[in-house]
Amino acid sequence: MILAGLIFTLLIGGLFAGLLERRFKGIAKWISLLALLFNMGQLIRIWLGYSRNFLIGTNEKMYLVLRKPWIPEFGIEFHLELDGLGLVMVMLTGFLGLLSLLVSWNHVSKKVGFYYFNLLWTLAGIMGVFLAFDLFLFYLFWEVMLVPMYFLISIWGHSNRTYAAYKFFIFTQLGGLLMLLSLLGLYFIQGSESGVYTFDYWKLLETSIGPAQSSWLMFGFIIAFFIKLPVLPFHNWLPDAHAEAPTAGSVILAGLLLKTGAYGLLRFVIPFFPEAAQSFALPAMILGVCGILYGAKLAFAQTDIKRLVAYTSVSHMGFVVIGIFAFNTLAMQGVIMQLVAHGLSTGALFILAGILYERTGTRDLEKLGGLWASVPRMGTAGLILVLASLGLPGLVNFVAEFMILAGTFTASKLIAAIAALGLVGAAIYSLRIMQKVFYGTEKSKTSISDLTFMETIIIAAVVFLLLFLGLYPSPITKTVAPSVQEIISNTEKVKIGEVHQILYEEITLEAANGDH
Amino acid sequence: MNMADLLWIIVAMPFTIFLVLAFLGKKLSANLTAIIAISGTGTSALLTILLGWSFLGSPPENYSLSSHLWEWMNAGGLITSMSLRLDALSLVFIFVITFVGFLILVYSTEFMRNEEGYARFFAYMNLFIGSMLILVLADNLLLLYLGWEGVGLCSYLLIGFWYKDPANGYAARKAFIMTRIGDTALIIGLFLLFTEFGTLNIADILSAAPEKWASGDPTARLAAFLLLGGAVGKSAQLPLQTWLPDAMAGPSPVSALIHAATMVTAGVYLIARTHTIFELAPLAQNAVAIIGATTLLLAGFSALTQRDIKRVLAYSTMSQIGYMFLALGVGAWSAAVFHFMIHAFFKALLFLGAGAIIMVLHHEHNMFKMGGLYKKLPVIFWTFLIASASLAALPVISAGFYSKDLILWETFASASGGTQLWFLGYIGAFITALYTARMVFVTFFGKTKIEPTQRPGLRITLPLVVLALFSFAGGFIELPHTLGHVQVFSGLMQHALPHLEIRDVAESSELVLQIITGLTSLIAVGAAYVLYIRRRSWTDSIRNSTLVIQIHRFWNLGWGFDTAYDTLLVKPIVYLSRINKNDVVDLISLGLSKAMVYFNKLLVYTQNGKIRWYMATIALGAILTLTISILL
Amino acid sequence: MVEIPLTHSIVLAAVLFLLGLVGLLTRRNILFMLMSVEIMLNAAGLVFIVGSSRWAQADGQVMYIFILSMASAEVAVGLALIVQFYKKFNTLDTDAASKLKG
Amino acid sequence: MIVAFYIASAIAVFSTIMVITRYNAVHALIYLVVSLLSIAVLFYLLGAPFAAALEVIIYAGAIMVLFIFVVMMLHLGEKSVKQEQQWLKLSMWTGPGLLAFVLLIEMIYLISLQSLEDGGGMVVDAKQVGIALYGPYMIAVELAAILLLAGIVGAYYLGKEKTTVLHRFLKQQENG
Repeated sequence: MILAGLIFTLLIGGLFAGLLERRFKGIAKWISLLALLFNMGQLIRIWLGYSRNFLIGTNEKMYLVLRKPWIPEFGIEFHLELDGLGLVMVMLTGFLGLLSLLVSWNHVSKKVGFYYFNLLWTLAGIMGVFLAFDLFLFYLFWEVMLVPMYFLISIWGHSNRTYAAYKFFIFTQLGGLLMLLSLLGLYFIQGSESGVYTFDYWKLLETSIGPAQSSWLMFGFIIAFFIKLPVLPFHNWLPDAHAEAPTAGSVILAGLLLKTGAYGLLRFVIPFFPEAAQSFALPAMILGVCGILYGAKLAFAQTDIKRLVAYTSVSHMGFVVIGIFAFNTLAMQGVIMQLVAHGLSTGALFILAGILYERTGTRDLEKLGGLWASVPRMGTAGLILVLASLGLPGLVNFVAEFMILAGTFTASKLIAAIAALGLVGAAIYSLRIMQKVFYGTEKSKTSISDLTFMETIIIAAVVFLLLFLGLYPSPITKTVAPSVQEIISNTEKVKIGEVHQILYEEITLEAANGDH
Repeated sequence: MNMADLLWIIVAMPFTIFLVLAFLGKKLSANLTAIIAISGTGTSALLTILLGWSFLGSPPENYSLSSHLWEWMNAGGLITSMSLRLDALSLVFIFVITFVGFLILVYSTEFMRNEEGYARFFAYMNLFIGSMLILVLADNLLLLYLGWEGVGLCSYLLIGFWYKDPANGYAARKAFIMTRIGDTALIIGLFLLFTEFGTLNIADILSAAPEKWASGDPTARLAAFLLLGGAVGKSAQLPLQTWLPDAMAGPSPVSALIHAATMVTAGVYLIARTHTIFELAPLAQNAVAIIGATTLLLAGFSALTQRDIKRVLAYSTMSQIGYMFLALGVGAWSAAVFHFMIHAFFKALLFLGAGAIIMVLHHEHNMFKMGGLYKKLPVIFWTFLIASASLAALPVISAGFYSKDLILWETFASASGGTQLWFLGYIGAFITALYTARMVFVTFFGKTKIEPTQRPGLRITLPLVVLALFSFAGGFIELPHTLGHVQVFSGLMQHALPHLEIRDVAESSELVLQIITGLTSLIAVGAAYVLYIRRRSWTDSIRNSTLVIQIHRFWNLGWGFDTAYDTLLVKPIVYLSRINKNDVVDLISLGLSKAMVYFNKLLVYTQNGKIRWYMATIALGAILTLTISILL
Repeated sequence: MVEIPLTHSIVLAAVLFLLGLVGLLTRRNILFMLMSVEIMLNAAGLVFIVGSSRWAQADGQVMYIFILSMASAEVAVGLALIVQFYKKFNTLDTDAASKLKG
Repeated sequence: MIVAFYIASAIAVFSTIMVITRYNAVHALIYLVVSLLSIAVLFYLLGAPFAAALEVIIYAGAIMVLFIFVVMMLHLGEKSVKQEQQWLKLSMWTGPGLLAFVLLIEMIYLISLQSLEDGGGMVVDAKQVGIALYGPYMIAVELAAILLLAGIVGAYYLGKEKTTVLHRFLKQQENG
């Protein structure tokens, strides 16, 4: 039940926040805070239980499983599971959710209740995406995270918000529909094969699909996830959405929504279509590399700081793609590290951009300059985040990029070498932020105030995590190791259906006995 | 206490100080800041000396100490740890880093006194020293890379220390990006080594490499070239050298510590550290020698034409590192490291002296506006003179003579070296002496043009004196057998680095060569004396011919590398970025939506609200359907 | 009974229907348009009756009756609309009521 | 009999043409009645006496009367005739005429394609129709009833004299 609790806390909290705000002004944020803190507490409890498992050295998988029949006529269950990969993603969601709540604490003035409702529902959708093991449920949550996000952009965004919100919605919805088609295709193929129509993840995993069909089905999923990620030809919704969304929206978009794409690739595409994915590996990696370089180049060209950061996301997500399609443990581990690293560092960069915008009233790099003198704390924060973005060793982004590239190198030397050029690109565009914002002579006469206590805490928390995980990434690598092992073992053309089944039932039993 | 435990304390001290200054810097008074700032590195220097003492006194097993701190990455076969390892090579480096670093920090406490961001400066400096220590103490290449990038970062921060001038920011950025290009080659090299050996532990790789690769193996060559790429970037060698002269935008102590004594020699360290790989790839090793020789010449000529005293020193640094590369390239490992150490002493001293001069002369960088300072600033003059003698390699009395002579001789005698390389080095030696003497004569002799405002205090002069002592006496620990035959240094190095293979040349030629080079530097000094003191009119008349002006300008701008990079790389990229600011790909989706809007307009046009029109369309539709059903 | 050629009667229905259509397309007066609609409905009814006669089944006539009832309902509502239309626009020109354009 | 069919057809077509070409509404309506009556004759000839009766009673009788009432209500006089004259230019006829002609050709072609055998000609009397109506078509009849009811209500509502309706708050405002 603890898993359903994670999602329903947010859903119900969102409802209450939305409804009670009219009656009691200012209560919405407190309700949201309460819900998120409660969730964070639960997550830490789960993680402690989980980490005890690997600290004492057992390599057993630990799952939390929740299965309740929902629409049995169509084989739909309310089926949530939590493994290492899911745990890391959900914890990231909880953490960034908390951050996005805190950054909007004093800055939402219109439709306050509805704002927090949307915020929490988006987060709930994202958590659901990371937890759902029933494909129908997955699709449901996929949509749940999308619609409130659309509202967040279109109501509380900046000047060009309507355009951005439409663009975001149309792109992601297009992908979502293709995914739905593939999902149904999978459902019917599996059903006609075994006679039991079900959306269950593990059952669908056993489907044997012909190569032609599987590549079609795979492309449905892949396009959805590539749009979300985003990969090169589908990336152009992202800068608009990121730049126009309110700060919290940008944080969630960059920090979490993009991750659902990568998560989908890891959780669905690779295990479901191992052969097709392998035959698609080279084009995918080329797309990834192009994304890295092209994103870097565009980031360099931007003058709007939020757009700049948005394009860095394109560049960083390129690493994710090449890592996933390198098909080895090291790269895959790196991908997950990259998700965490990018979520934290880019999220914080957006927070910083939001703070800058709020103080100076502009996001134009040409109009900023020389801020270090008046806001040294902000400068330091900016410096560290920029360094994280360019992958300085000691910060978690480096760990991620190194693992990805080292893993990719074993798969394809040339691709890894070209991708490594992205590091130079990262240095160029990242330092441009420092140069334009904090260095040089001060351009505006009005002095601006430095980070407040709350903002300092927010940024410091991120920086601490970046550093800590950069120097000691084991908490994550060990947590996700079993999941990664399983994903990889799928690609080794051995359908581990049977082995998995036994293990899985044991665990279900265990979970049923004591749903800790 | 276990000796190995000292290692992590040595590394941790500067970092601790960095944290203290970063968090509390604003609240501390200047004096307290100064004391805290130097205490960390001071402790580290003391501990290093202690460690060195016991290391030399009772050498540990294998002549190496290691200390495992914690596991860093462990995923998918990649296992790296935060482990430090000390051997003779790193001992020399940490000695130089902590000791010279300490002296420079002491110097800075006075030099930077009136600057804004006093605490920030020392925080960065401590961070730099810590990173540099990690670089040289790392037991695996990944940790080395951490230090490698860490020093790059500090270099960036310190070049841009006076951030209010955008030019400084650009110089900092240039330095970071140019070195990053090299770093990328290095990290690709790391991937290659990891793929080949399954580990990044240096000792493991070095011991496994000869078994895996035969000499001249293409993979080994590739790996060596990639490592060389990193080294070239960091050490400002051709073709990634252009950042170093611009890096002089930073405060002088920074130039002394980072851009002369330590960081820029990281490339030398890297090549020396991974010497086995280079030995397995003779082509790459030759490339090292050629790069070194070319750089030392080109930089030497550029140094000859500079007016800014710091830029002279910057080019001379490139040139001297070129010597080290030359030595590495011919397999004179120990000589390279020896020259590194001596160079660290005298170049740090030169920069500190130059900084002091600039400070007392109202931030005047142009040496032709200085002059006659030898009476006004005697301490600076004498120490500067000693360091310059060392740089010019004046025979017998200077430390630089012993180290540079060793390199030249071993280049000549090495199996992979030869007369050509020696000759390039020899020309370089002449030019070095020439520009050094020019610098000294122009700065300290002649008429006084600007009156110094103040006399440097004790905290400035004391480090100068100490460094002068080392620049003078440092050479005596390694004397050629023509002159006393002391081999303290190479005796230490032989545990970490292989011996030089000497080709079959006459022992006696060593003495001949020494005499030739010694005389050459004396002649160069004499020539400079004539040209810049006695007969200034000669120089002026030489300068008047257009060809000389052209060459002068060409050298002054560093052989046009900057211009070339600018037109070949920077401008096209910037241009591309500018024209494609709004993302071509976006046009596809925008075009789609435009087409939609257009079709929408078309359809809207049919909705004119006239019933008869609608009826007519229905009729038309009927006709069409019927036609189709008839035709089919 | 004399057999009437089936083709002829259907062609007749078609001619009537199309005349109704022509009326609908040419007239701007809404009253005439309504009349044209009636003609078309009648033509349709005629085909049903022809069918009923051809196969001697009652269904065609039943359909005709339904058309009839529908036509009367339509005329009732249509004429009421015309009255309102005239009150509102003071003309019977349908083009006057082209508010529904896109 | 077959002659009667052609005569009636000719009258129907002619009067229909007259309907759509008249300027005066009343004239058109009278031609429409003629057309309907001739179609009633056709129904009779086709063996549907019941339908013929309905055609005369309901169409030509009731519905046309309704039309005439409306025309009377609207006071369409000389003015509207003039307007019709203006509207009905020859050019107005070309497009629709062409469309209709093409359609007619196609329809005739399609009809001629089907080699339909002539046959039947049987009288289907009111009894049979009644049995069918209240047997298998029961539901349809009820639906037709509802449709008629809706027609009545709709006609009533639409035809009602509209008074300006103000919301009660607005009324209060006006008063107060």
